[in-house]
Amino acid sequence: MSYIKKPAARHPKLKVNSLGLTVRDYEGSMSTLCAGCGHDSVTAALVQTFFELDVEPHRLAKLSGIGCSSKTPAYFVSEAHGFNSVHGRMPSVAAGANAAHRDLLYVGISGDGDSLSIGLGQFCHAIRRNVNMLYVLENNGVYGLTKGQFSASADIGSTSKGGMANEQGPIDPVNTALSLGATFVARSFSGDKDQLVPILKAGLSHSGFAFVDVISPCVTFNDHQGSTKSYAHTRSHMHEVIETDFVPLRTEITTEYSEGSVQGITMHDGSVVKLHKVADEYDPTDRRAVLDYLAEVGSRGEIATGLLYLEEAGADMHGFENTVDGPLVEIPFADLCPGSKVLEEVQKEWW
Amino acid sequence: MSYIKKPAARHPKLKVNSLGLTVRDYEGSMSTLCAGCGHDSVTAALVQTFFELDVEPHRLAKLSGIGCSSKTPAYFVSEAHGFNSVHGRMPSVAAGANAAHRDLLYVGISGDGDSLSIGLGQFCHAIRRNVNMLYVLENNGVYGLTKGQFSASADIGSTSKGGMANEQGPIDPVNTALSLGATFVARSFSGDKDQLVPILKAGLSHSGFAFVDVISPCVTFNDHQGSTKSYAHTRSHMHEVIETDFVPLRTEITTEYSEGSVQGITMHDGSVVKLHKVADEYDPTDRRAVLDYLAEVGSRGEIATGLLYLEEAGADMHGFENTVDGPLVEIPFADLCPGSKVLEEVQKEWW
Amino acid sequence: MARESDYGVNDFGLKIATVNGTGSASANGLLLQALFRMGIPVSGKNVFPSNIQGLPTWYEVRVNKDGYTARSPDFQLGVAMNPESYARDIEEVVSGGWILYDNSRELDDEFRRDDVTFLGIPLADMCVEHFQGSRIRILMKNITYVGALVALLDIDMDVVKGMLQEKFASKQHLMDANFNAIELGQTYALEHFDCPLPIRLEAMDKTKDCVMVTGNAAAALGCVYAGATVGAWYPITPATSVMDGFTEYCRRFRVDPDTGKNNFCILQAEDELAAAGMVIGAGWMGARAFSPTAGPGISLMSEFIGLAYYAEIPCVFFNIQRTGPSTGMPTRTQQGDLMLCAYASHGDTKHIVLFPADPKECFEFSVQAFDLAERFQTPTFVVSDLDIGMNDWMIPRLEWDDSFVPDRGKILDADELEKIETFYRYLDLDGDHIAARTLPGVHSKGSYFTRGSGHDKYGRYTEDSDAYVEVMDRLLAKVDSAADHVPAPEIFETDGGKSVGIISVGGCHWAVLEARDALATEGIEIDYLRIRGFPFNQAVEQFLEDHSTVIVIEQNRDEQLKNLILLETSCAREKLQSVRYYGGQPLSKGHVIEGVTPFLTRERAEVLQ
Amino acid sequence: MARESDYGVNDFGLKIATVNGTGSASANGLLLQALFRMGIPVSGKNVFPSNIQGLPTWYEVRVNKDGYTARSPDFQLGVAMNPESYARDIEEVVSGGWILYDNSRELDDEFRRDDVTFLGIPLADMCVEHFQGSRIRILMKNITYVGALVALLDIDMDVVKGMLQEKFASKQHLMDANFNAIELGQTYALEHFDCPLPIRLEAMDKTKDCVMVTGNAAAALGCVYAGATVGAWYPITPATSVMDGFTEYCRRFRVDPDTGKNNFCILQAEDELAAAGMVIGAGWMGARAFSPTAGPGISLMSEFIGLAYYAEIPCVFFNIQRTGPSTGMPTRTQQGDLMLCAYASHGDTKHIVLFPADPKECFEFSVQAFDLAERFQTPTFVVSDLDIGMNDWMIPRLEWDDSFVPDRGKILDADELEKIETFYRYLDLDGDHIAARTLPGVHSKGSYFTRGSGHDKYGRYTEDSDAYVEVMDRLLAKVDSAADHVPAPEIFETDGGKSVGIISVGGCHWAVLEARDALATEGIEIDYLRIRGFPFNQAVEQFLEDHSTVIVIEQNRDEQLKNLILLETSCAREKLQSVRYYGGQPLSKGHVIEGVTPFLTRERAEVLQ
Ligand SMILES: Cc1ncc(C[n+]2csc(CCOP(=O)(O)OP(=O)(O)O)c2C)c(N)n1
Ligand SMILES: Cc1ncc(C[n+]2csc(CCOP(=O)(O)OP(=O)(O)O)c2C)c(N)n1
Ligand code: SF4
Ligand code: SF4
Ligand SMILES: [Mg+2]
Ligand SMILES: [Mg+2]
Repeated sequence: MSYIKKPAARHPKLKVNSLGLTVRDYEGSMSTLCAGCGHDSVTAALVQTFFELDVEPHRLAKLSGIGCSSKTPAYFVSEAHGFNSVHGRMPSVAAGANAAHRDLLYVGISGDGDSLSIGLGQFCHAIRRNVNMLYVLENNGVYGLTKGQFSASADIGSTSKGGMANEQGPIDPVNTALSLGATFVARSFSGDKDQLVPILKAGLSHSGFAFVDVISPCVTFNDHQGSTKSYAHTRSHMHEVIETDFVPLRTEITTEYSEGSVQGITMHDGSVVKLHKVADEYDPTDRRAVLDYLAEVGSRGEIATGLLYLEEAGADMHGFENTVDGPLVEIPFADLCPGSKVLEEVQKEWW
Repeated sequence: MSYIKKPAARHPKLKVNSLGLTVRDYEGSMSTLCAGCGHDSVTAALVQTFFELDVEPHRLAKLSGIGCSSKTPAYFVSEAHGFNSVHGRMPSVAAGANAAHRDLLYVGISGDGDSLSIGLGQFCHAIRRNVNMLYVLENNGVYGLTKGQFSASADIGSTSKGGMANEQGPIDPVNTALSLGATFVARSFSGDKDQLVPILKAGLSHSGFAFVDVISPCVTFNDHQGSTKSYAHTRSHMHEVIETDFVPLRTEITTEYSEGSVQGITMHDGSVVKLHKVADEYDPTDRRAVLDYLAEVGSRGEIATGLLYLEEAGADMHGFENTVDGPLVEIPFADLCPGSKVLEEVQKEWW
Repeated sequence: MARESDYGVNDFGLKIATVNGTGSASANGLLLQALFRMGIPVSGKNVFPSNIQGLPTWYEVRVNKDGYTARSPDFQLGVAMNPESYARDIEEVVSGGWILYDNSRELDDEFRRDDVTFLGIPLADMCVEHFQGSRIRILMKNITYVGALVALLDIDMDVVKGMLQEKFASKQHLMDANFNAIELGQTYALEHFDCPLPIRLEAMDKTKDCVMVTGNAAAALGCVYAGATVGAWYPITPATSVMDGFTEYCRRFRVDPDTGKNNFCILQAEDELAAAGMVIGAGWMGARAFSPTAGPGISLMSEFIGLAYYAEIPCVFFNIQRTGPSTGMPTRTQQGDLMLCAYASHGDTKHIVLFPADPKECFEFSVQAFDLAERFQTPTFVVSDLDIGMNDWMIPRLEWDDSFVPDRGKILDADELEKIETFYRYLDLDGDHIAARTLPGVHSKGSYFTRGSGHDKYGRYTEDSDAYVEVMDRLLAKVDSAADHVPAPEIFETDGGKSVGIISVGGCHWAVLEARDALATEGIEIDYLRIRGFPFNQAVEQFLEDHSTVIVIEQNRDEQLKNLILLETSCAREKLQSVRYYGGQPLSKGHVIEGVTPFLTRERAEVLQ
Repeated sequence: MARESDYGVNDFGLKIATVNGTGSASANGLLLQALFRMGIPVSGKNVFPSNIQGLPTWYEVRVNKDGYTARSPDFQLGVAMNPESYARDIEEVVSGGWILYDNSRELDDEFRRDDVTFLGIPLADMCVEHFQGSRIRILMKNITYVGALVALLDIDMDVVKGMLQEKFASKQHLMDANFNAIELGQTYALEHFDCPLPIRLEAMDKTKDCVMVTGNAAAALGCVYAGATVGAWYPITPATSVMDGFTEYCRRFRVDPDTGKNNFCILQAEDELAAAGMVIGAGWMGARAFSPTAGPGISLMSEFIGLAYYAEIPCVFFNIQRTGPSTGMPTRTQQGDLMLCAYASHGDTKHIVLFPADPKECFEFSVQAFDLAERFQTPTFVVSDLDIGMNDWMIPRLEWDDSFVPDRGKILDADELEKIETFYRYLDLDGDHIAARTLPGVHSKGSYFTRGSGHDKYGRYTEDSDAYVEVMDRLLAKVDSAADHVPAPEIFETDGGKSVGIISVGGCHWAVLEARDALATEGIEIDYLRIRGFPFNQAVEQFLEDHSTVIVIEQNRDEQLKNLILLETSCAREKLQSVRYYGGQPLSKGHVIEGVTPFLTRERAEVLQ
């Protein structure tokens, strides 16, 4: 904490968090996205999330691939470390970074082209590895940056700006993540900050791969009539399966959880996620039931949103690898290099 | 048919098929796999399939990636066209080949490393594209050719030869294929030719991506106690969900399908697949129900086998692309090149 | 501050600064088209950011009565529509020039210059007054500045109106708005300024045998004419429009009239690896297949390219180069992938590469690339760049010989196979290093096993040294033998043999030509060879031999063309001098002259003989 | 038929032909170890197929009292255990040599030769008689032929028994069986043949300061000693054993004694692209991270390598080369990726490359690679090959200086950051072309944005020409400046300056050394330089200058090392001659002598001065 730059003089009325930082300190450089782009709203939600969770800016590592969505890490928390890598391959960079330094907070931002086309393999394997990070997929059904081609998440029948309808079935990242055993799966909408922020907070607290699919309309190439990832379509077809409250560790927990419609899940770091369920029988910890429920909602043409599935117990990548508790980068060289004595010993085995 | 090489003089007692070929004509060069390798049994099942379905050898295109499994195309139907491509990327080669020449029969052979690690993205996208081919994944839970590392299909708790247990959850190709909308999904066992052959036949008749996951034990690196892809484990945990009969087009169909336990599905080419169901309520055309049933069987530690899901109606890649009915490679150049007149016309638009 | 410079009637540069995503592209296109229709040689370069909307973007128009189309950084007129970039835009106009700007908001003093004339028009205010709705106001602001240019540059108003009529034939209200805006601008300019300016236009007849098109559109059309049926791709700037063009032309010319079905198959792959695999699969089947991409795509395709080389599968890759390395500057041009394309993939490999210099060659080389790929059964690259591919170029009208027969190379058909005893895939029977291939499905005698692993000349798997080496040696000889078949270099020689020569490649051509002419007027005559294909044709070797100093001009940091010459010819290193520009803009005359001058002063005596 | 050749006590070659997967590897290892323990210089080359079981496989043992360890294709003794490959195995023995075979089944007449002595032993029959169970019979057959060799070659039986005792200390029944088998073979040979043969062994003391190890094991240990904590990989022959070794050594030396947890993290990636991404992510965080792979992996990593180059992220890649292109011959050796590693990725790039010649250098260069990668903040390659990596090599004992401090390069720590005003990632403050970096999580002042897209020296995104060029120019200078820091070439010069020199690289070294000695005994003295790093050290330039003919010897078809020299030094092309062998076997003296002779005859007079 001692290494946070002193905040510049601010408007005295701006709220400060426990680090003495204002929400401004969590902003990044000016967005260069189109006015109205859904991605900018996700950025705003992230800014609020980090501010409210008292995240130390320089302890945050923000990564992305390539695309309009992948540009957004530049637009929040300037004093975090950012890495805009190559198209579709951010998950591996994040896994390697996390392997080296497990104590930072990792947030990965990706797009549907980035994660479901070129990056599908890496996306799936990051899930399998349960890399401890918040992974936000800004899903607009198109390749924004290359000017509007359908992506693999485009729904059947969704039309392009030119009027052509997509015929191939979509790869639904939520369904895919659940099928592959993801431990935290949520879907939200860039236009619904109230829903999104608590989900992002919960995701950041999750110890493992926290996947958040955010429908984030592309106003330039996929916000017309006929598009199923437009603001209008998403607003009118959104079905909130579950409402999320996030109670950070430091807040005293006073609420009692009533049976039935509210479920409280304690995160690894002691925070609590409270899930208000729309349907009593919905159990966000029963993978198969969730898949079935989503399929049902989906078959009605509706888009289920909320923190859909959560499993806090599983091992993350470091659990599988049995890595030491602290960051590998902080181990002194003396503890890494076995030295000359050992070298002599080893060589005795070399005949 | 006129272009089939005359069969060499054969033992007079060998059965011939309608092309006058014997089963020997469907064999390939000598296997170089380990004695007892499951993959060789799959090869044998393929040989029988092609023989019994009267496949013209030179109208068969057999493709693979790299691995022990991927070597097998050399071991069946020497007079088919073979393509041993690069590791994990066979699906794209098959898609391109099929795009160019839709009239051949395509069979792709892959391994779990080939399809679920390096090739996961291509595998998933071939499913999404519904490339018309029979896709056989010879699944042994390890990388055979590189000497026994765990693959992404290794089950939790399965031990390596050295005794280390795998901790990461497997990518189950059947579940993955179903989740992604595959139109034909089966699982079988290399040790059960009776089950496998009708499934392969049905897959070859299917118009679309016919996915067959074959548990195919690696006797050298993954057939010990503790391994969940061994002969012994598979034999004792196999649960045949559905029994498949394949009735080729030319066979007169006389059987009546009784209600309930037998379901007959007519394939695109007029052949019929008869499915004898173990549980009456199992519906191999209801994707969600199949997923649930498999999850249940799986939760008991059993391996569901059979032709698990079949959907004959959907468009294949050429349907999506609205390609002409015949092979593109046979279109005469004159029909492809618009000629000088058109060039003049086009250029009028160029200002 | 920019320096003063020559200009005159039908000879000047103008740069329009706007914000991207505001519709300025179509206004600028209208302007360029009008000039072209007036018969005046013109070229347009789009300088755009790697985003979709809201950032500064520029359009550079060069009018040159002599037909020079290379980029020129001398702008006599600046149209400064974007306050964000005023500082730079105003500074870039040459001394004595003019700056057209929107004075709805007053210009800050800091931007004022004494040596240029500011022409303020209250464009925003006028549009607010005359049009309804913010979208249409934004669009019409662009048309209004074009209207002002009509007056300032003396553009033929009939031509402009004719174009608007064509364009909006079916949309009366848009046509009205456009007419209105054009006239608003024109009227304002006529009333407030001394029109036309000394830089102005006069109709000519220099464009009547020409067309105006981008390299990518021409390349796409070339693929259609070559008979390509399978295209596989993954979107990437600046290659995307190749496939956009192919799609468009195929929809027009390749749909079976009877069935409404496509005589082509375009696969949007999940990434470049898959696109390469698809093209290889299709090539194996005998289709002409291609994939357009840029540098990152070639990197990703590297493994597959090696497979195609070793298994001898015809396939065509377009590399529309952008500024590297890594993501680099995706909307800037460069020639940074020359070495990569020549030797892509691990192990010993070498590939055929064609280098078009303009859209005309993009069209022609596309066709030729498929012939070469099939004849030599090997991956073939067409290496273009963002400038050629995405900018509008004036080129001589394209021609097509209807008697053209594609060179499919050695393919055995069913009858030929019926006759032979046994077919061996990699056996060279006639000593030209090329073995016949067969296509799947044709005849069982033609079956063989394609693999990227070791194989002997019979096509059998091998781990034997000699058998392996024999095939590898043939492959080297095979690709080298393509040197006589790739497009021969274009050579510009002065009368007497000169001791200094220039070698260049691709889009550098136009700046080199212009610089060479300029030097010639100063009495400095230089020979010039433009490379159009790799492996290098014998004529390249000859040119190198004939000159004691050869200056290699290219657009990359690492002297990649010079390096290829060092590696692939017998030229002595001392002869070779290097001129490089790699800042991401198209090359201009100035770069060339500045670059070659140091070598000329040394050689000058000799040069002038 | 093989030609006759010199041989003698402690100086001969022997080749054992078996079937893979039958346990012969451990029998052969036993043999080699025994020789080594007798103090006799020895080397072993495994020639194995790209499959797991059932195909012919060979083990070549060379015994050489003078310590030459290069492969030699002269085999005085053949141990022919595989009837499948009899034809070739029997033919390969030199005239006058011996062939040990299993005469349980009679030898076909077609295999008979008059000029060699056949030593038949009924191995299979003996094993059936003496052992129970088919698996143990197969295994013991191998031990039995070793027993016969004990007698035939006069191997010290105590040494052999000692080894068996060590190996089977805890498995009495296996020890018994092995003793039994050894003695069976020995007894049979003693009874039936004139033992020992003229090729035989005599104990020496030439191995006591040596160890026997593979290059991959040594490289793995080097990574441990360098302090690497993150290894990411995807299995591929012949690189797999690097990670196997790293895993093993880490489990032994890097598990926290208190917690039982790992001071390392080894990620088996889903493919090579992911492995590269992981290494880059870890490097960004400040870990020493590496990935071992082979040619196909480098092709797949190309895009990521360009990112690491441009964003300046330290990372280490091991390329254990195998025979390319494409899948090629994965179990054969080659030096086919030299150019690829030097310039991998699209756009202008150049990388640091180290070339070890044996396991000793694999160890040392591993350590150095991490230092160079961190100092120059750039991808660094250790380019080894299958021969070095997977075969057993006799090398001087490795040493470690406990005062070693890793060179982490310029990394600003929290205190330094606290003191400075503003940190700019790509600003070179002291003119050495290297900008300081910071590590994430250390201090908020150290935060910056890493990207593969255009950036200026401050680390800001840019599309500006000059800002882009400035960074690119520094990068070029930076990597070039590594020339003085990569391992300097090893130079062998004769007394007087000679006009002919040889340049070679990597595992070619041993054959070149041997050939050079052989030529010297004929009075032909040649200077020799072995390249160990790229960019080339000034000493390379000097050597080229000092010799009028330089013969470049390498193991690839396309003269890749010679090409690198052409590109990266000022050497005149005429000086450079090329000797290439690329059949997939390690280079031998014969290749070198045969290759250089044509150039020597021309130069001979001069050479001999
Ligand atoms: C290897 C590679 N291929 C292609 C591209 C071009 N490209 C840049 S962004 C993009 C798609 C982005 O789509 P998505 O991830 O959905 O992001 P969006 O712009 O829609 O937010 C593509 C294809 C690239 N940068 N790199
Ligand atoms: C690009 C690349 N990386 C790695 C390899 C090495 N490799 C060959 S086969 C294989 C794994 C094969 O596993 P699987 O597909 O399961 O086949 P199996 O041998 O088990 O049948 C690997 C990693 C390769 N050939 N190419
Ligand atoms: S193109 Fe679409 S995704 Fe990209 S910035 Fe614009 S609105 Fe957003
Ligand atoms: S290693 Fe395993 S997969 Fe490979 S051939 Fe042997 S048994 Fe089969
Ligand atoms: Mg998108
Ligand atoms: Mg496997």
